[in-house]
Amino acid sequence: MKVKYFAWVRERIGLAEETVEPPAGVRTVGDLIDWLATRGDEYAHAFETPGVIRAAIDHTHVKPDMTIAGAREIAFFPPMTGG
Amino acid sequence: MKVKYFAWVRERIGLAEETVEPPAGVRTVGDLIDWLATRGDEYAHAFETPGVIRAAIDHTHVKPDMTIAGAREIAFFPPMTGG
Amino acid sequence: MTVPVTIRIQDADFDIAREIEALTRGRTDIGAVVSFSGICRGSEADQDIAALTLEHYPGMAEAEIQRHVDDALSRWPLTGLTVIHRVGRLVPGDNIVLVLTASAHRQAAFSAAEFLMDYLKANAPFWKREERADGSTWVEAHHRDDEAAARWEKN
Amino acid sequence: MTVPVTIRIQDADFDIAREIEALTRGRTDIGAVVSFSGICRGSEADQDIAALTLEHYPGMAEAEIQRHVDDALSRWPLTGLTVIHRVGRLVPGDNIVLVLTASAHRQAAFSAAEFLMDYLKANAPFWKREERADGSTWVEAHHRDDEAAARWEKN
Repeated sequence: MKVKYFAWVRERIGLAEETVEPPAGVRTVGDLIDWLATRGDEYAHAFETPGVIRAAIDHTHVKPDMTIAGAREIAFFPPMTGG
Repeated sequence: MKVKYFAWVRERIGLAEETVEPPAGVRTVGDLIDWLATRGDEYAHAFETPGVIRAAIDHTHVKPDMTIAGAREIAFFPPMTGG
Repeated sequence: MTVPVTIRIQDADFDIAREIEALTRGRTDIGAVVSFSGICRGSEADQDIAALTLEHYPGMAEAEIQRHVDDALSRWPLTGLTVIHRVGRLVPGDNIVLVLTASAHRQAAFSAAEFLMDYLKANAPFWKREERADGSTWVEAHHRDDEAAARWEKN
Repeated sequence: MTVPVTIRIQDADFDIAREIEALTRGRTDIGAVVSFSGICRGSEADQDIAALTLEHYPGMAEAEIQRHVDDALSRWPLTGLTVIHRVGRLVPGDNIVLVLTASAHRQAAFSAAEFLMDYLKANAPFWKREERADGSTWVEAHHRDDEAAARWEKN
């Protein structure tokens, strides 16, 4: 599955997107954040306060308890500051 | 004192402004409307429903019970429809 | 600092871009500009309108608008304000009125623009006459405009 | 009749007059046009800002704005709607965002413009980075923007 990062999440990880294959136990958006945070110091730093991270699956905002089954693209980013 | 008329009040009376000298018993805006209404059919028509007429003394909206003492210019007009 | 205020009552059309430019040129303290333009419609309650003629009370209209502009400036932290109201004969599609508000933040700009438009609709000394196929009549005031204006009244 | 809708995310500046003209040209059913322009300010909380850089989530940003435009069209009787959001590096005085709403009556135009701006501020996938004398930081979301957006939530 494709994962995208924006703003300071992207900067901390040092990647704008990548393709990951999480293990079978990773079922929700929250699980995915926990698993990504184990992939290195950059990831641990990006996800150090999971509560602040926003997520979208296939361009729709989702909560941490949303399943990632069937997702093509999952994005992680800080709270939005547009307009 | 100068009296001005606007919109359909002006059209019904057939004058945009005039100078009047009401008798001493005419003390308020409401008194002035009653007195003006006696000055001819055009006036009676213009002031036939006094409740709908708005008034201003020296460019400030006033109610019918406002005194006309000291007024330089009194205006009568229908409810406003600007904007 | 004095807040730039423009109030004009005129026959001529206005240019929204030029008025916004006049309010914002060389400024870096403005984060939000709201413009409201009121336009002459071609029908009202399913009746075609050929034209509107706008009459005003010269002297009082300017003074009353200024008074409400001052009120807006005291209620919201504005960085600029423009009110232009046209008079004379206007046809459908013509601009009637422009209110521009500038502020550091959007809420002040939105609120002040709504406040001034509600005032202009219900209480500014302007009157509209409509030309329709079956004749010409003075537009009647709407109760809803009085209600909109009343929501800004202070206790 | 289909309501004309324009949604653009672009590096280039926009021309408010041209966008209003595009929304109103040849129409006689529009009585009110509200425009909101958001502008890059030169300071925030007494700190000078040299520039803002705006990042967005391509694809999601357009889809989300379209979804909120559709929501606005279902809530208010609008006759046209334009949303333009700039991305890239902007300096103080530069335009950031434009929302234009057109309707027969003013209240719909004002409400829809406020609704869309509240949405864009709190929930559209855009992020601002500020350049200041002491370095560059990502702008933090404001709680007041979440509250402003929340007032439009349906029960």
